[in-house]
Amino acid sequence: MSDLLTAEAYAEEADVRRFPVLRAILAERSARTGLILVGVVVLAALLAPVAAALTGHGPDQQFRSEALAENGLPIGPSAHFLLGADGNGRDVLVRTLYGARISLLVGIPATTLALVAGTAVGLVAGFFPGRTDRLLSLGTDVALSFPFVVTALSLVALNRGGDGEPVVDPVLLVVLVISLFAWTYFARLTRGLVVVLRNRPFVEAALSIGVSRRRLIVREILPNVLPVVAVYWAVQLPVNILAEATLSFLGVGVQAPTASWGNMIAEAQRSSLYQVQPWFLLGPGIAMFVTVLGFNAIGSGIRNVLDPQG
Amino acid sequence: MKNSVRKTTIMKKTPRERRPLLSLLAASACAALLAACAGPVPPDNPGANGGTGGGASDAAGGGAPAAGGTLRIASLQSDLDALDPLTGYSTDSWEIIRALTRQLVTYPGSAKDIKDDTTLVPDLAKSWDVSKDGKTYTFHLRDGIRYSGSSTREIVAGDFVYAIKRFCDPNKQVAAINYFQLAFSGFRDYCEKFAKVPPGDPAKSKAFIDSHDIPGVSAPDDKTLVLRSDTKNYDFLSILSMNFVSPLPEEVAAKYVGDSLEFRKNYPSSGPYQIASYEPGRSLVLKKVPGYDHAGDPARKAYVDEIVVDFTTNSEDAVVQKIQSGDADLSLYLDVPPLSTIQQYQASNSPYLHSSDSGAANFITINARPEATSPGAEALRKLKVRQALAYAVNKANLVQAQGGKIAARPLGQIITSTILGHQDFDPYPTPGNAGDPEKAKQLLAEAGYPNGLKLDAVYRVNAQFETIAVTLKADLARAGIELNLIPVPPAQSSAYLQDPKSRWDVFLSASFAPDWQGPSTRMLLGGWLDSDAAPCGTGNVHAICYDNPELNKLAAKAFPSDDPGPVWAEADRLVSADLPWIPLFEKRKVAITSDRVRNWTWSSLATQADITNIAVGPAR
Amino acid sequence: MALFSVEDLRVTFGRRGRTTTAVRGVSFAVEPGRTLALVGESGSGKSVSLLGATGLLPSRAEVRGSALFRGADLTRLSPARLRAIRGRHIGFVFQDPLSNLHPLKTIGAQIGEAVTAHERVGRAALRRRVLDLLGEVGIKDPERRIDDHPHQFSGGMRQRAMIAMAIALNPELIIADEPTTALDVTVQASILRLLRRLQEAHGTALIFVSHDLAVVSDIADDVVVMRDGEVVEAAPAAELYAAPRHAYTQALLGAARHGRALVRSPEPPESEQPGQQSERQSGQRAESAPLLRASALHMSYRRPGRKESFTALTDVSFDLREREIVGLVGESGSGKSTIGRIVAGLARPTAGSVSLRGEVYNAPGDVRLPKSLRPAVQVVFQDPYGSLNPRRTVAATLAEPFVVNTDLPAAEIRARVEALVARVELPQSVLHRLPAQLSGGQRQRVAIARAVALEPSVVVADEPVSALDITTQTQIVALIRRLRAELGTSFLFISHDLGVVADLCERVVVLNQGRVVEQGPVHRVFDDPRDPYTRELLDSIPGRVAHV
Amino acid sequence: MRRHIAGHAARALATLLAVLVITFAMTRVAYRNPAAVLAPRNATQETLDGITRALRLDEPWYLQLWHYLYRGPDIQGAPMGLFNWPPALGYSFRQQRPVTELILSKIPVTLSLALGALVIWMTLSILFGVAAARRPDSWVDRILSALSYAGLSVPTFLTGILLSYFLYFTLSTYGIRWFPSSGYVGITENPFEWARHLALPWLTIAVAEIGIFQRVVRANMLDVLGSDYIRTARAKGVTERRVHFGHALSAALNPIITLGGLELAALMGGAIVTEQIFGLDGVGRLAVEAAVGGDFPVVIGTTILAAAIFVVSTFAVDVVTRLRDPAAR
Repeated sequence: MSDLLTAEAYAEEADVRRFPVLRAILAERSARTGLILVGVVVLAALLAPVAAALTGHGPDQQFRSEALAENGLPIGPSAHFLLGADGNGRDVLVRTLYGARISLLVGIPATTLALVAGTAVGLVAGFFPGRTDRLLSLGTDVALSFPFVVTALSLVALNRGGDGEPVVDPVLLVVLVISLFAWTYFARLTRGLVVVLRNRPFVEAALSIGVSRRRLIVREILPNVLPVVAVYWAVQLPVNILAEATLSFLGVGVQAPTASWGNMIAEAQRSSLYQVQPWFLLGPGIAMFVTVLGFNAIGSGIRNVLDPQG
Repeated sequence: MKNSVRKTTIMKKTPRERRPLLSLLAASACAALLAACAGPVPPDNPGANGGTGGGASDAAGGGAPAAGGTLRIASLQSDLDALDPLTGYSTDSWEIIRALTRQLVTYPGSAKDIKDDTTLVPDLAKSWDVSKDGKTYTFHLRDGIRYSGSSTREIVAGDFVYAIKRFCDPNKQVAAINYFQLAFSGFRDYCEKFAKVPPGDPAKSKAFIDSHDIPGVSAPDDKTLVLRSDTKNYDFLSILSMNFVSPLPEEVAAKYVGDSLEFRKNYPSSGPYQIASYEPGRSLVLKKVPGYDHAGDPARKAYVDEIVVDFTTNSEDAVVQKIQSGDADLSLYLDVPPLSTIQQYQASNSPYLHSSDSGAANFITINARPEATSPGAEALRKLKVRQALAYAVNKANLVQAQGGKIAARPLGQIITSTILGHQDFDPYPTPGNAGDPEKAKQLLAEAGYPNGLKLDAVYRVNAQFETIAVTLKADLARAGIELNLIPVPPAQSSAYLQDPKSRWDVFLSASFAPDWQGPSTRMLLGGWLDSDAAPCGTGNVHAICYDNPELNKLAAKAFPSDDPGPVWAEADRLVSADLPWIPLFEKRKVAITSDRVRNWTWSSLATQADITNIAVGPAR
Repeated sequence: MALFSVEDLRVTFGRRGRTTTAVRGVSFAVEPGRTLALVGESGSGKSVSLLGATGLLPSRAEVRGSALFRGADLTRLSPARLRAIRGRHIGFVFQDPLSNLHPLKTIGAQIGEAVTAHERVGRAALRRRVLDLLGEVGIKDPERRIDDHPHQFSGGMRQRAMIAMAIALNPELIIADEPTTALDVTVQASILRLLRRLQEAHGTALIFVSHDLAVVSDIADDVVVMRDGEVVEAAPAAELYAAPRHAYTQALLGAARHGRALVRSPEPPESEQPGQQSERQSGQRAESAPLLRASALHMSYRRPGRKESFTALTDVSFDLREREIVGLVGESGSGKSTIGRIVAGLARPTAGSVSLRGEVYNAPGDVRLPKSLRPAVQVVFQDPYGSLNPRRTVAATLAEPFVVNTDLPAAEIRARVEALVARVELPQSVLHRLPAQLSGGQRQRVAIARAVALEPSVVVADEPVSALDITTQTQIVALIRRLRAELGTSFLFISHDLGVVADLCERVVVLNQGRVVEQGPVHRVFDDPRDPYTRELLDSIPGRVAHV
Repeated sequence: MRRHIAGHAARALATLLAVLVITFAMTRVAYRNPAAVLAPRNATQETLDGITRALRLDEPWYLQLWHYLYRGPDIQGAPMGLFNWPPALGYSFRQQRPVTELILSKIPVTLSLALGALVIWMTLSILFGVAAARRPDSWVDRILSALSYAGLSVPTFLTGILLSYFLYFTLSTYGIRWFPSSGYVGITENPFEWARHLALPWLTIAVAEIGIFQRVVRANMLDVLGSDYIRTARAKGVTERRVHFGHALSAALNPIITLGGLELAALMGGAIVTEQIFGLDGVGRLAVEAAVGGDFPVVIGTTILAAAIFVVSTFAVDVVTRLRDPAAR
């Protein structure tokens, strides 16, 4: 029964639904802010090679004579090195830009993979109560119970073939490790939604006109799950970007000399060089902050649009 | 963690000598002197050296430093890698073990330079006799020296016998065992039998020790220890200066498994300090033994009352922050202080920045074991490829990455500057030590690799070695050598290298520190590289596999010699050109301390601060 | 002087720069001890006016105009002074007592808080007062129920608890906002009686908000009719019911009367209309073999954590003949919907069976409805929003039956979908809309269109008009009637609204607590109820005695 | 309720068992040649073989698992399996200590860290969240929301580095020694020092968690504040403070408790970065050092511990939220 608050006061919310969601999202303040921030980051990632070409500084290229003082200390920001250099005479700006690529390259596929796997598991678990649900939910619980970092460390150790060489590319491994943990949240979310949707009248209506279960899941339930899951994708993405950085910070993520914000910050800290060249820490630190902030803002913006109370 | 693997020579050097020629003379003189002066050597007072060491020792001020106070050490690692004198084989564990154990003979420390600390002084042995053939040493122990901690009985000669018999307990294992296989008659035979005892059960080990003897090691009475070798060795006493030969009370030591926490907490100390409390991951507190017999210990002044090792500083940054803010006085496990810190100390001309030649070096080892069949390993069997590698490395860059002149100097040979037999030369020099990519490319082409070479390069993950790895990767790329970097956690690196199934062509994080200064050439040329002493892959943590009959012959000639210097110099020329590894740079030891530190003293054994001779005072 | 008078009240809602006006200049007044009824369909602004006047709207609502309570303008009072008036001088009773009670607090605590919000009272004294209040509003055994939580109360008891809260401090005015809408008719009648009794006992003024003119007819002294945020007519009750002036009021009244009047108008059984005649014939044909037969249906659930199982249906049997509309009536929990689900094949009975044209298609142990029967029995649900997939367009929803059950080419399906839309009297433009973009009535038309797409023999309509405004209800009922005539479909029409059933159905089945208490032709059952429960149901219909 | 608890407990046990088997299998594959990793440097082949035998690495995996569960490695003849009494998690060859003892010695640190941080972040989140929900879109809300984004977007390691640099190092160079840079003092030894040593770590964790929780509190509060029973409370004339803290918060608390329980469990399983940066000798540091150092009995032990804490806290959260909800009781 709609009481006055939903029926009348929120009449205008229904208007929102009449517009394409995208336009509503664009109109939302924090989503707009987030989109701008993320746009900047994506652009930076795309233009990293351009920056490298313009400055003539490759991401892993060392300029020991130009960028390091006699005693090996890196120079601060200058006309040629806009954010100064790191302890190996590499351009912090160029490396920060390339770091954006790693963050996106890890964060986006990892989250997407988690979304696909988690949604699939959640759909099946939610739709088939009983043994299937119990088994899949147990699997989700098991995955959730593993401590992330310790397991990640073990998995990195696991990633050695008989000859000690990595079986899969370390970046791919980080993607897999992160999605191995992130899928559980999607699975739980989807399962919860499906359990509710399964008993909604429109599902029964579809059943009564003879829709098959597969068609029901794909055509009736999935379209209702996807928008929520997509919002959660935006919420989970910054978490996963931070997870990559944390793994790299702990030395098990992206390997040197490839630049990742996490391992740049780790390097700045281990070498204490941030005390003489703060931009070595601030460059990747601020970049990461902006990226995560941007995605968080988008996530909550979308949420605001779809769920006005939240 | 650093391994400073050490090796052997006997003898002492007079403090002033630096040039190779002089040192050779001195060495031989000392050898003669030693045999002659079988009586007690008058203890050298390290405190008296204060003031001679440049800026660093200004901190000592005038006169004898005040006793008392607490010396606080910030450790980069969360625990000691070893505390059992038998298993401790890193410079950092040696630094702590020095405060807890005593040996037959030792070095008293030096205020000026690590390489000056070469004078052997009597420690628990008040004197010794050497037989005419130089093969038998009879030590006379001091009277009335007691253990502290879990035992307080007097130290007797049998405790040394027991300690040596533990050497090849399969549960413990002395990494430096190669030294002793040459040093004691019948030792190798004893060890072969001991290896058959199953590990994990202390009772079985004890039963074996109780029922077997080593012919070359005996204690005719409580005050006399007789050690006999099959051959004469000029560095026999130096070998005994290492903490491996420290007395242990069997009734205590046999109760505990290996270097376990229980053992560490019930440590029978023979040194000036005993363990007051020990919590891995938090702290280790050493307290001075009440009423310590200073007269009976010429080498350790033991000024401070308490030494606290803080295990809660997990990063280089945290360690130096603690020292700079005065919450700690010294560092442990910090191989090189961060560049920025060195620079800050230099800029303020701080008297608390200490640096010294150390004879330690970094190099690239090569996987030359027969099992290695990767294309890279095959290529490296060719001398021209190794030469290309030697030409391709930019040593100047590496030295800069270490912190410049104060921290390192380029190195092109096996023997470093503080070691007997050193004659400065570089078989593959490049302009400004900056490498010669063109020459490297040309050599590669001549060796059949005109399109360059790809090598699997293992490195240990820490700040220093990661810098070396990425710098080498960048520099070698110019010569067409592509390094595929494989990071390995420090704790697993030696296991990784020693596993025959592991894939690696080169190891970028190889390093050593001399086991003692001066006549310690045995470690490298007579040890790691001598296939008679250390067959392929054994005797060192780097899995070095090198076989050169000419070197073996020279080593065999040097060991019993009274003048081994020229022999070693010849061996160095021979081997350095053959590149069993690629030398990179010789490290200078750089230490920063708080402004409470007085009477700065280097220990040549620990290749860093001598905590048994440093004092503390009020902050300045 | 009026106790409470609202003058030219305007309420606008603003959110992120867009505003909607919900109330545009409303005025009304209530005298002490009198009852004012505020009537209008949902969205007419009646509740918003009252909440706006008493400062209970969310902060993004902007209220202009004045609301004088005993001379003080509530719209201008400070929050603290307003708070002192609410609860003490004005009591509130809201529509859905479950959502209006805090789920985690006991009933006693919530009633007690109405007192402690304004007075300092000792624990024991407070408990005493709460017990008295519970007794006054007719809660049996208050000692035992005082520490219960809302979920342990029935709907009627919850509403009584709400009323206890409202009268705790004996206020001069009670605002009752649709206080009976969510309740069954019998409960509704008892709550109305309670309100009237309390009002007389305490001399309280009452503002009663409702969408149903019939409900307020028993209670109101004055009536204000609202539509789209404006007052369309205000008059004393007797005057308004006798001679409604405004066309909208007439329509409302007509709709209300439409349902109820038919029950009472004695319809000569022999004067058959053409449609009924054919029904009758088919009915006669079906005497031997009805189209659909439910035999001895029994349904029980095992509830988690309880030992005894819950019995929803006991021995329910009825027939449905060709082209017949059978009403299934009863209060909530009587098992109506369970029967609907069993007939539609969405649930299995524990015992008994359902057969179509003599063929049993739903009995214990059947896993799924046989494919051949699926198009034959279709279902329309109560909630027109929930029964349509919110992410699919009308066209996609309506095409689904054809896609799933036929091999028709796409063009043919499109044509049929367009024909369907026309059949349920919707413009073709709805085809590309999403359910959210349709009105409630339109949505229900789409749901009905989907149900009849494959021209089924039987459609189960489960409360298809309960969620709709009274005018829309009438249209949908007409649509069902027309579809039956055009397609010859039989309907099982489930409703709690006896008026609608009387209006639409030929026969009726009355359910009480899972049992059939009475069944037969509508006029027979409603005019001459034989079961006491049926009588009670009929007596509870509001407005029967009074004006309607 | 009882049935529900029994079902939940069974599921928790099954989860733990699965975690154990997977972890065991994983470490068997991950730590190649564990004997070499655990052996002293330069150990001979005989020693390696001896360790291999002692660890039963030469047996099939199911026998290894059985031994792990039933006896553990026999050290001095004492069984140390999970199925013994008292249950034990095996023996760390690297540290030469029983794993259970190792873990138990670290738990007070991690517990202090996690619980202290929990109190701080919950208190602040609730205050901030209620303040923000009280007037949505006001300047208070906007500032708090900006702060929450900031907390959410800075990784803990960066927070830790910056806090340590500014609040420890910079302050101490001015002679202000409010915060120590690292270490842990037991609460029983000196409660003040305990809090002083944990202040920066607590803050580090709290910054990130407040970023999450402030928003959760706000969203749930807004949700509840829009509900009918809040309007009822206001209609009764209840004060706003009581409406917010008495009515709305109590109703909004369950999702917060649920999320809080999960976060706490995650922290208990190892606030790894924070422990690492501030040199706290807790379970997280133990686990990381074991994983990096190849000390697989400790890896298995800490993983099982983390899983157990997770399972138990999920269980506890479930019970608490059900007890709070009379309809579910």
